[in-house]
Amino acid sequence: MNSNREELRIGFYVCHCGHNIAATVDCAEVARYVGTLPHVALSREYKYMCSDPGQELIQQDIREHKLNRVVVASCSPLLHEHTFRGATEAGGLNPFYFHMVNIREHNSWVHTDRKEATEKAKALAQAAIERVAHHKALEVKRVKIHADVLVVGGGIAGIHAAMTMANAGKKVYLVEREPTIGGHMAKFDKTFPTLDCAACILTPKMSEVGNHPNITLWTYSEVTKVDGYVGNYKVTVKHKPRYIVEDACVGCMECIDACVYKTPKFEDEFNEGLGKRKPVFIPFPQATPQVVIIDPETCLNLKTGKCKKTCVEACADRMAIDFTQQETFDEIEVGTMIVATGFKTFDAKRVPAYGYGVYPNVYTALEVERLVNASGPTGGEVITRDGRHPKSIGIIHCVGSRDKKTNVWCSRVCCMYSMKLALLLKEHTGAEIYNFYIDIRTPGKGYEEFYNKLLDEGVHFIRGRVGEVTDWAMTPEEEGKLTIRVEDTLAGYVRRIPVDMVVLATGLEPQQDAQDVRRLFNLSCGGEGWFLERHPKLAPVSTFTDGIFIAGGCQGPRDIPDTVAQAGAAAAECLALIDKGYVEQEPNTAFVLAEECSGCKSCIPLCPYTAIAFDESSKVAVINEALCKGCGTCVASCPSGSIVQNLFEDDEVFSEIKGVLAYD
Amino acid sequence: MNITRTIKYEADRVKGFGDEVMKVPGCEKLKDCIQCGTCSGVCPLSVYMDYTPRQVMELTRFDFKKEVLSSKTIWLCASCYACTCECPREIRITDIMYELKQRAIHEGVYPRKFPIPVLAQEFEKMVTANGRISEMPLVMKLFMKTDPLGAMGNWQMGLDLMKTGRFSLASEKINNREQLAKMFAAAEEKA
Amino acid sequence: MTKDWKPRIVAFFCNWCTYTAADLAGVSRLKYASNVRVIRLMCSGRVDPQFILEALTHGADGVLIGGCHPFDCHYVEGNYKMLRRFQLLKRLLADMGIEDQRVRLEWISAAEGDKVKRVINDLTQQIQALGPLGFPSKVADWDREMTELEHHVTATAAGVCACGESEMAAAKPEVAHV
Amino acid sequence: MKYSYFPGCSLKGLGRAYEESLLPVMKHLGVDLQELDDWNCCGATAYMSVDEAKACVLASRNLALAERDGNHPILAPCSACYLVLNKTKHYLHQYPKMKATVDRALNAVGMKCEKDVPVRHPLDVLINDIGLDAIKMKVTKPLQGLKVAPYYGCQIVRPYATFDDQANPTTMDRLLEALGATVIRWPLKTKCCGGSLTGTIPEAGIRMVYILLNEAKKRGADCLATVCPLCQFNLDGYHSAVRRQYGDVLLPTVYFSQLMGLAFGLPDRDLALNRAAIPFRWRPSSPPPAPAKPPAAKSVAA
Repeated sequence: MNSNREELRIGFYVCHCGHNIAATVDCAEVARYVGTLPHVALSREYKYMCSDPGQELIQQDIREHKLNRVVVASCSPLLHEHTFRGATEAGGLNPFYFHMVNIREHNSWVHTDRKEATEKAKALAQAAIERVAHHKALEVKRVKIHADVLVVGGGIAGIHAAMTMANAGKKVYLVEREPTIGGHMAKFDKTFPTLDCAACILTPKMSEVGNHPNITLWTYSEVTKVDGYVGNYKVTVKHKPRYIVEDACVGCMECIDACVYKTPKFEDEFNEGLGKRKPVFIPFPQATPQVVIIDPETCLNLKTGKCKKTCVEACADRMAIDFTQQETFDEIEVGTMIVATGFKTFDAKRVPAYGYGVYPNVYTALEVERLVNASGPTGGEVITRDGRHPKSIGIIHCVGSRDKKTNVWCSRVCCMYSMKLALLLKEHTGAEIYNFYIDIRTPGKGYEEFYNKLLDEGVHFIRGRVGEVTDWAMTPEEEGKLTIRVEDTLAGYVRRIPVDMVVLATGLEPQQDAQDVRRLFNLSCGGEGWFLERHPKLAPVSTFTDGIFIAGGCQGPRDIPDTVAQAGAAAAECLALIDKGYVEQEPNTAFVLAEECSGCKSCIPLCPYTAIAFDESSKVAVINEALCKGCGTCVASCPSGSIVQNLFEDDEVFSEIKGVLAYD
Repeated sequence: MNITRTIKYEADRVKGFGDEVMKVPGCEKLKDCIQCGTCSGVCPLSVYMDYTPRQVMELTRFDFKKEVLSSKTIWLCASCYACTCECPREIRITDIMYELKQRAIHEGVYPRKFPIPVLAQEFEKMVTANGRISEMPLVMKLFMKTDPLGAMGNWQMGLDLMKTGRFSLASEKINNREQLAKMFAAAEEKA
Repeated sequence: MTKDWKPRIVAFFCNWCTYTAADLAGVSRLKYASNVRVIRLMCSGRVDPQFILEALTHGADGVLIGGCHPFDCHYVEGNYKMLRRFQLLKRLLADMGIEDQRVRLEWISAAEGDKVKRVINDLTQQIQALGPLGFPSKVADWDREMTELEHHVTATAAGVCACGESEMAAAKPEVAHV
Repeated sequence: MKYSYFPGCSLKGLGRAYEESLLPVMKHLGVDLQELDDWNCCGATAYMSVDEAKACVLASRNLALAERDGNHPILAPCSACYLVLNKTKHYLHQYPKMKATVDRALNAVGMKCEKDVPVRHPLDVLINDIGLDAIKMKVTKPLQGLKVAPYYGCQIVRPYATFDDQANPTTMDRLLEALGATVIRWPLKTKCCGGSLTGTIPEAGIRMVYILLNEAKKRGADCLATVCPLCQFNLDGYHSAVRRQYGDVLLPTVYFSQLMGLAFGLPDRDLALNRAAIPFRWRPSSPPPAPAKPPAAKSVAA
């Protein structure tokens, strides 16, 4: 701290960022002005400060010009503060003698008037010059990282991330709220554009997860509480009662056969309600874990207490059925987490013009996935709800996408899955297939080729967003059919096309409880509810909470290849942290000036991390640095001004305020 | 064989026309059109239109003033608002049609003896003068101006109306016509 | 008020939500008024009422505080603590004769770049309409009044009427008789 | 509750049966309707086509009159009036320039339009203010066995109404069920009747009338119930034109208010049933009423 007493020698650098800043801000003028301010030993402009030569310049100047403070005016500190602190340190100074001014995101990119932007840049620079004078040398604190990882969500993203890390030798907890992992992908019949059987590529991975020695798989479970911080999270997981002792059940399914309901009677969620199941069931044959579940809403014994319990008889001495099961909780410690909670599909009833829920032969795409699936409710036979074999089928794209009344975004996967379903339906039925689209989007490897193949196969494409689906017939050929009214925009005519079956390509939406999940993990959300990445380009799987990463459909609509790539990236981010072993923490913690503290205790209840304690012997407040996360709330509310926050000391902020206002 | 040139040169556009329309209250969102055709798909009258509503949107946006203002489409619009309600871009297509109708009347480019603009104008005249509409006299006037013989074809309806006590040639008027006239005059000042 | 007067506004943005939103506004190339100077803090909970007063006394015409939405605070509830403090501060400001609209607290999440633009433009417009706060000159006025008051009190007590200041005494007899 | 009743030109002319049946029914329910003094034409769609600003001035005079006469909600039974008055309110709210023009016009005659008078449709008032329970209590002759296709037409649900669903309105369905009628479900209940096209471009207009009548009939309706004088006129008055083009599709079209009157046991003469070209007769426990005879000129029932 001795340099405080030395004469201040501040080095100032204004970055052009190519044209990004220089086009709007007169950098030469800013450098000139700052050069006239007191204590500024040197003021320069440079094309790219973040480049190697730019950083080298800082280091060289520190050495040659004996600088003891550095200010760079360039982009957002969230982007390059780290870079320039590094350069400052490499030049031989404590990195916290550096301060950064944001004249790109907050200035050149948001203003057009060159004069105004230049004036603003000068004011911001002056504030930094005044602020940096008060900076102190600080030490970076290192925090150890717990090597275990939590993955939330057992869809393809969670499965892939968990496997990647488990294979690298890390202990992984995989928490899934449904009775089985597999997510949406487990419901698909084939995948585009290769037409791999979805089950064939997914289920081996599922059972690997189930058997992996490094993975603790908790299905039918939910995260209810998250405490701690990067490297040291404490997580509470709730296990919902499935009324089956998981370890005892061998998946023989004899209980299902023995159930007092002789035939399946209840809506089968896995098959989108197209099939039936019993109160005791397994979602689908390859479910992982291979364990049945009892649905308390429909089980006679759980509902009424009056049942012959033939299932228990059938289970016999395995004794896997336990009607007394209650919720249980586990508390685990992990260092990092991946949130991969997925998406939900759009509720087609919200577009009443398409008749979903009114006309039985209107289907959602996910329903059709089950309908064409060999293990689906009809064994793969495409037969409509009213028992017909369709001769003509209309597939309507963009249902609940690109529509200001529902969702404005493009759901990205619907064009491709619609074409996949078109092909599968054609194979299964030989029907005439019409795709109604606004734009066909095929931005992926082999996707456009897939579109070409569809055209070759004679699948029809009509460019036009469907006006309505109706059962009202205008002509004899429309009698008894569903008629699609649409403008064929390429021909310029309105057409009425009668079909036997309508498939709605519903879009993707954030999960219903995305907001709750977001709060649980302290993530940010865009306005539409997708989880927000730290940077759309450069930190696409990171979040604003260190040590928590996101992957897959919870972040926005994406297809399987992208989801898997992202899951791999998130796993790599976790592994990088774990293998480094520690994280460096911003030294922005607060401390109490014992000699000034009056012992009023008003700060103590304010701290959300209970980092402040009252020392009875000295009658002053004491802050536990390890628990403090540097929000500064206690500092702002201390009546005697005896709490100080590193990096945000009162003097530093006051001088910044004066600085921005000193310049006219 | 009679052929016509269909290519459009830049000189065929009346530059600024689209922008002007998009400045009118209710018509701003035309910019956002993605040409999906929902408007045409739901329009009950698109059956008879020379340009579909979607095409009218595009032609307007690109300044093809002559084509739009002389189209039948704008006059076939029955203001049922189905397009406005269904448009995924929240474009108020019905309002844009109104604006185009106003411009067509203003410039006198609608088809001759075409009954709808005549009706609109006669309607406006009658309301401006009387404050109210007298339905039968309005209809009579319309037929006289557009299709004197057609009126004869509707003798059956006329008879029905007489028999059910709905045929009245009396002129409906508000009392304070002077007030209304003052209001219109004030509205036109500086407007 | 000069014709080309432009308001000066100091903003305190929390690092996690509002500062990031302002970055997003930049990345999205949204355009807004250049009158706001942003100071980054880790949390809106760090905003000491003194910061606001300090800004106003040093020539700011308005102050904007941006924090995460309720329940979204990176530090659990720093924003809520700021809100409580803010309510108290507003009463104080009202007593000082500072218009309500000059100091504003807004919740802006990291995704709401457009809200940054909207709020800044809106606040700038509002303050432009209000005119300069002129706090430094207000303080000078108060100081002068106080000095004069003191002077008169002393003078009256001494039974002497300071000549040359009779003008003032005449203008403000109620002061003279305190 | 008191309402400013805004009949509009049609209810005094071709659609007078609507007024003639609505007023006694509302009176029977104890609703206080006071006709807006010296109201003027709402402007309707035709005026909008000529001059939008003046159309707004025209409509706003009515809003100002209602404001002056006690600021009671306006009851606008005609769909076009309902739409235009509401649309004008939206525009005045949304477009300051339009508001300035209107204010200038109102100022010139010492009137104001500031209080945001609600503009309501009788269906809205019946369902939300009076309530189906109160209506059911008044039913003395339930319309048992009468199959009605509720026809809302376009402009009351689109685009400004908030009292019912745009795509699938149900207020009239519920009302008719409360009267004891059987409601026909059909997909055309909000489709356009052709509006003024029946007169101006018969080819287009008549087709739309035919589609509606034909579909309702195919689905077994005894009659169509409407809420709009123009819809009623189109569906009832153009039978002979429909017959010429498409063949006979005889189906009476009545106002919902007439059905209410029947169910309430009000005398026929109060319900203006004789104002329709296609006569509608309904006697409880009689076989479903069919139009007595084709509406040939000779046989129109008075």
